Amino acid sequence: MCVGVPAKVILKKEYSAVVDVMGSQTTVGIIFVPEVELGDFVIVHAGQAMSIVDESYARQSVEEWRRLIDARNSEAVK
Amino acid sequence: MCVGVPAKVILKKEYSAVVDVMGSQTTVGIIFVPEVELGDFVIVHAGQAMSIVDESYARQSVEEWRRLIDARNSEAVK
Amino acid sequence: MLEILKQSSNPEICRPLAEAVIEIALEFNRKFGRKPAFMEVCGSHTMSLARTGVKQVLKNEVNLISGPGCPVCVTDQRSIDAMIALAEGENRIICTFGDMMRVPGSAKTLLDSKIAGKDIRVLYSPVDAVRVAEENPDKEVIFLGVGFETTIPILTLMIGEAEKRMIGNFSIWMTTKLVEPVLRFLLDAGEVNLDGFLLPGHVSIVLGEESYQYLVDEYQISGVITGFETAELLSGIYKSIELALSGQAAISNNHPAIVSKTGNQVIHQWLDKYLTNCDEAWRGIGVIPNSGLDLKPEYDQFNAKKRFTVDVGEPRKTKCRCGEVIRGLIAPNECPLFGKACHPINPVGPCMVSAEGSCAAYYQYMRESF
Amino acid sequence: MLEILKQSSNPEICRPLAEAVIEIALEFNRKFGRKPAFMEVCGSHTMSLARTGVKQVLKNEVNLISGPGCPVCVTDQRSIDAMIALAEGENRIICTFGDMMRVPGSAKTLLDSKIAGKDIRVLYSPVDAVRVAEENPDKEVIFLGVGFETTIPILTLMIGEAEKRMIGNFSIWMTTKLVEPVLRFLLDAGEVNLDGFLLPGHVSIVLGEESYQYLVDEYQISGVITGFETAELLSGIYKSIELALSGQAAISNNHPAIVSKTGNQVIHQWLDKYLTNCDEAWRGIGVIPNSGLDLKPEYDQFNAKKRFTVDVGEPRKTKCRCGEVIRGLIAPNECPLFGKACHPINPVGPCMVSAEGSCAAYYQYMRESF
Amino acid sequence: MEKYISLAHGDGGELSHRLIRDVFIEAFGDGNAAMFDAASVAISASKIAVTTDSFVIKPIFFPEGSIGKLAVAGTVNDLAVSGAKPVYLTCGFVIEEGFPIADLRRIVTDMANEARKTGVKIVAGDTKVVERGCADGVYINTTGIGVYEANIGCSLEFEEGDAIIVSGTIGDHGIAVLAARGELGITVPITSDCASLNRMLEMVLQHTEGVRIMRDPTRGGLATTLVEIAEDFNLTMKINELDLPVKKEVHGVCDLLGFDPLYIANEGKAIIVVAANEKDKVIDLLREFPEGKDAVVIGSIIGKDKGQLLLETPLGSKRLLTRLSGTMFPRIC
Amino acid sequence: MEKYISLAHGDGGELSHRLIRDVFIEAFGDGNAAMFDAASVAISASKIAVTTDSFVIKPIFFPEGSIGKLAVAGTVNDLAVSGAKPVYLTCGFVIEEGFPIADLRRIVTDMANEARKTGVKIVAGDTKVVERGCADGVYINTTGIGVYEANIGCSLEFEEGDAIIVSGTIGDHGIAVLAARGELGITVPITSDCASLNRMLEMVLQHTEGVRIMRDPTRGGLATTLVEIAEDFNLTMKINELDLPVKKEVHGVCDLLGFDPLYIANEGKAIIVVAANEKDKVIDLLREFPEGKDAVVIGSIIGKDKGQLLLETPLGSKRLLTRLSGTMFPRIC
Ligand code: SF4
Ligand code: SF4
Ligand SMILES: [Mg+2]
Ligand SMILES: [Mg+2]
Ligand SMILES: [Mg+2]
Ligand SMILES: [Mg+2]
Ligand SMILES: [Mg+2]
Ligand SMILES: [Mg+2]
Ligand SMILES: [Mg+2]
Ligand SMILES: [Mg+2]
Ligand SMILES: [Mg+2]
Ligand SMILES: [Mg+2]
Repeated sequence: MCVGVPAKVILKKEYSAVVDVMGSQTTVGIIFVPEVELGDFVIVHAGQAMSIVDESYARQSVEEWRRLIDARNSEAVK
Repeated sequence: MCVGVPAKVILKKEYSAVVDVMGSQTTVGIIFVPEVELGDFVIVHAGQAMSIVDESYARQSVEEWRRLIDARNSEAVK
Repeated sequence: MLEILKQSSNPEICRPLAEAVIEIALEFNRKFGRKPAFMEVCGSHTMSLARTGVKQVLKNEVNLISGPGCPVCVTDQRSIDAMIALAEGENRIICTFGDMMRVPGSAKTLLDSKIAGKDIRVLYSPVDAVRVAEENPDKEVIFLGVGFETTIPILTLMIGEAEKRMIGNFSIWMTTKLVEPVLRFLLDAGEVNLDGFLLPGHVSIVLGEESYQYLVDEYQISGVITGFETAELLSGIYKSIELALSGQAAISNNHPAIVSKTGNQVIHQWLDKYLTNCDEAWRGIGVIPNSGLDLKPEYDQFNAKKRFTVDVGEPRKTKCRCGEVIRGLIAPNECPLFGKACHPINPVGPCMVSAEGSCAAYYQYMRESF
Repeated sequence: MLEILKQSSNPEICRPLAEAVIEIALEFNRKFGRKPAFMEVCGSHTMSLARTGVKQVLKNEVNLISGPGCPVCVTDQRSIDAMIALAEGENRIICTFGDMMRVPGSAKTLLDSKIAGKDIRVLYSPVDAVRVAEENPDKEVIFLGVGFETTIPILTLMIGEAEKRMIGNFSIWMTTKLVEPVLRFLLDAGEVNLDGFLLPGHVSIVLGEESYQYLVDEYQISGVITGFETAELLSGIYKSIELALSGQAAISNNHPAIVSKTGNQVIHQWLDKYLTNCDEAWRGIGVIPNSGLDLKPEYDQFNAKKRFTVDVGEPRKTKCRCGEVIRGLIAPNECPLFGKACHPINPVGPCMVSAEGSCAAYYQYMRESF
Repeated sequence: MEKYISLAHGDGGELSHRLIRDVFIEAFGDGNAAMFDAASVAISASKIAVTTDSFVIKPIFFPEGSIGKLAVAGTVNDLAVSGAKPVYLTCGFVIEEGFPIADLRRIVTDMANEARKTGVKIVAGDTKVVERGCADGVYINTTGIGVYEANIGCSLEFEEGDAIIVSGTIGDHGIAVLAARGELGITVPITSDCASLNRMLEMVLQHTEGVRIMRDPTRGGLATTLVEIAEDFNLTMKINELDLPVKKEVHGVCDLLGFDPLYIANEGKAIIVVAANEKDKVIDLLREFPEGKDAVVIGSIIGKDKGQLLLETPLGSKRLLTRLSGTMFPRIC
Repeated sequence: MEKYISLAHGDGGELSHRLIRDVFIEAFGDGNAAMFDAASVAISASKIAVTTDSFVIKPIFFPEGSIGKLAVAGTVNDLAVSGAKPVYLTCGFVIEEGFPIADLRRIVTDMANEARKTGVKIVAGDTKVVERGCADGVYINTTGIGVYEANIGCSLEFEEGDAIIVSGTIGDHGIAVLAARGELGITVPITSDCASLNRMLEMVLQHTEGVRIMRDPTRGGLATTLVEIAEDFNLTMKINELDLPVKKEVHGVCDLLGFDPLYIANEGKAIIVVAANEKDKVIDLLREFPEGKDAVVIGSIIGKDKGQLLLETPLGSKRLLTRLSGTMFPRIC
């Protein structure tokens, strides 16, 4: 019962994968994300990968945050 | 696997008896000595009374030892 | 990519973001003469908002209300008592998530039973319960299946595993909950006035963005799918205020990197295979029809409720106000027991002990002094 | 009566009695030009003679030879190995008398198995084994039934108890020995020259005085039934020398207070009911026909040898000379390993570890220096 | 407060804090000690005695004693027989999950009482909790610090003829504890001799000269302790079986079970080796204390060459005694 | 010699004697100690520090450490953070029947090595053996005695503005040990920080003034230890989340398992509260030692009234930290 943790797939087996979480490794189930590939980041919940992180969307989110900040800064400048 | 210990019967039940061994009490089986009576001394082996001590014979034995000693002493005196 | 993901807790992003949220919240206030009010549906959101400080930083400008999203907290007392009674049986191994251990039953807790010698095991990875069953063929191994949509799929995996390995001594005591029925209940009851919902990122992985459309269509209320890191929380709240300001109800996916439009279809297949809707009793609410999932009858052999009967009496009455906390009617510190008779070492209600409980979140992460 | 019984260890009686024995022994010596030689048949006699100092006090005047009367010591190696192998099985509780624990098997001891985690229990009261079985219905409880006539009746009591209480998971691994066959073996072999036997008091409780008549009738050798306290031992030896001096073979009951003419008839009934003669293998001797008692076939359910099979290989060969010690051919300290490679902490043979073993008696009670 | 010990009582957090506050400080009194990683205490000697013992006795409560009383008395006695005056004690608890806190309180109270009686201060403590099945109730380590007073102590200058004294009947503790376990089905009207001997032994050291060594014959019993002395100092010692003080009930139980009182643990007895001409004075001094009322001379040093202990039997023969060897006594200390 | 510990190794008889001779004296060197009930040692101070701890860690061997190393370092550290120079140690073993003697040797060797490195002498010991299932391998109690040197120590004179320093990254020990248990299925490239800090801390005390207090944040972690200080001395302390030194791998494991590094045990770290103007000097001194290379200031004393510890989040909000409360960490010390 914890929020998902992003983990990088470094070894893929049939139903499980070894993932790296900031330098520590553990094995997670990948039954729910059969399409996962080596190098992908997955969201792990209670030992199972639930979703594959979409890098471009992740990047978009960060850009959006920056835009919000910049907008405010430029507003502040105004 | 130890030599029998003489114990005094202080409480008799159907198949067992509480016996006193120099002030300590324990329960022993009396199936092998059904005729045992309160106050009797029994020889206990591995938790079972195996035999009832015959007081007159016990007394006889002691007397015999004394006779042996006395005989020798009187001989020595001679 | 780790670099990108890390940005979500980068203070150089988070601090100005928080200021941006405050600014737009003030704008809302100027426009409507009150703070915008959102309910975080999910207990993990409650915890994250408290732990990261987002809730405190925004406390004067945004009204963040905790909703019925802590699975342990919403489980009704009779159900809690039943699970504890279950553990009393002979020759059983109870496997559970850690935060069930200290949840107060009417007479005792699972931890009390464990201390008294019952074999109750906290698992980090629930699927291990099947292995426990395999390793202890002469014991009945029962997993306490408490959870929302994020956890339920994992329960089906366990059944699948037990089925495949033909393990006869494994079962799950199902007491699961679904988000949609309880949101509908809250909206139908109309007890809380909200400008929108913060929708949980991980539940949404399963459900998908489109599944929330009923909020807009039937209740004209917005929902923003939000992650759990500081910047994700802040931007989710920002978007919620933006929507509220716009006057338009909409579902917005603020967590697109992991949440898709239609959810995880593989998981849907697993759920469909093993589970069927059932009525569930909610703490402080009562039974909500079709608000949970139970095993289909063909899997009765894995259904602990079918295999074991437990006797539970009438639940003990306490002064705990978890029911109201869950429905968002009061904040934890409005409960007179909060921090006095009730604290994490000696919790009176489940909200003080679950890792996602509102009272626990408040006690652990939101007190600035005492 | 306790006062009377206590006299048997009263030094004011014992010391002069020892002198009387020495005196009559010297008389024997004067007459025959050698020390009188007696065999104490029983291991308990060996221990008592050593512990009380009787053996030392008489060592120059009387030749006291230990016989084959330690039940653990006379058990052949294959049988020891079998009992240890038995303990290796899963789901068993082995109950035993304490002195089996350190008896060296070819590869290990029962103590090694216990240390490695096997459930092996030393019982003070063997009948408790039946209770252990009752309390552990899902385990097989096996008692290691090692013993002579004094102990065998107690084994039958256990069977009776298990029968009465219908306990299905209890059995005895019978490996018992009888006094008469081995005495006949020794006498037939003619290896030791004896002036008589010290016959064991407690075995005689069961057998009775008359049972030894074959010694006189068939072998023209005397036997004196003797107790275990100092005065009893001394007077028994005294009587033995007296008989030897008289030139007449006879059985003398020097322990009449507890030993009757015909033995304990109740015990005989128990033995008859459950047991039947069987061949037994003796250490250093080999199989002696009808030298032991086994359960009758109708009690196979309580017969561990019928219920369990154990694999034992060829016993390991050692330099241990227990076989000769048992037959009275050498004294313990004539074994080259005595006190060096072999001592109670690290016994090479059973004679060094059993509570009735000759080597143990010698090591513990007869060394005056080292 | 909780009724039973849980793992959380040992994790160093809030429950540990409360346990220390409500049970240990409550009994031992000194709240300050809990504030630091180490206690800071005054010491008035340039030589100190240090000893440690762990107590794993079963049962933890027994006639006239408990693991708590024993843990204090045992360590106090190790200091006292060394000729030191016991001043400070530490205690380390290893507790099994599920242990009743009421029992813990009783134990801690026994410790506090015994400490008060003997005049030692318990200055530091520690508590660990292990999972159910990883201990048997509670184990206690106590470590003691004593100070040597000038001109008082044991000389270690043994002479032939030195008397061997034991301060009372042997085997009481071991037999009382074995009986209290209930497994043997024996009822014994014997209580443990568990007692702190520091006052009595201090008196002996202060008022006599010629004490060579003192020891407490605990685990392994009188014989084992004397063998250790004989070997360590290369002495030939002889004790007389007829002189050994053994209660008749202890004798009876030993006969029944095949034990030898010489190897049974004592927890309130001292062995004192003293110059022959001082032995009566030592006996007189000992007998002034209830713990020493049965003190007797049991033997003497008969040589200074062999490192052996001999027992003279009632028949007058002698035999070598060795250490307790491999019998499996249950936990009695 | 036997391969496994049996009950007889703890009965005080011949096997106990041999175990002491062949394992303990062999490693610790001083045979004389075994001859007496207490060790007699010289002491050169009128004030000594005394501390005790039992070690029940599972597993007993872990990356860069063992229960033996830990038992010495842990007690040495309690003395060192108290400002004392560790001089003597006692050790009490409770061993489970069946424990491999080879493992015991390894543990005892680790203890001897760590003692040699830190300059303490192990002067007394005790061994008890309990039945299989009554312990989990081996438990060790160590009790330490330290001496205070004149004019050196902690002042306890706290001031607003005093800096809070931690000598390195937090959580390493707890995470390394948890991973080494194997139950979590996690591989962590982290080793325990288990180390004796006495040389380093002695240097700090000798070369700086204004050290108020030192503590080692073991069980309960950094947060619990700081809460204890705050409450005991009625201080308001604040630490900054962004300044906490946490290895990324420790962070990752905590995220995965829902742990908080603030509450995870350390076994080679010190907290030092020091006057603000001395903090850089302390940091410089610490960083001269490998054990102190990651030393940083993590917060400060912001008041002297409330007895509270606050954490400032990256967003700038503050929240109260409490002691570790009732989470069930497995045995890691
Ligand atoms: S503070 Fe405690 S009693 Fe009050 S609502 Fe929360 S859990 Fe219930
Ligand atoms: S001394 Fe040892 S090796 Fe020799 S005969 Fe006796 S038991 Fe066998
Ligand atoms: Mg510390
Ligand atoms: Mg000691
Ligand atoms: Mg001691
Ligand atoms: Mg401690
Ligand atoms: Mg237990
Ligand atoms: Mg001692
Ligand atoms: Mg300490
Ligand atoms: Mg410590
Ligand atoms: Mg000791
Ligand atoms: Mg174990």
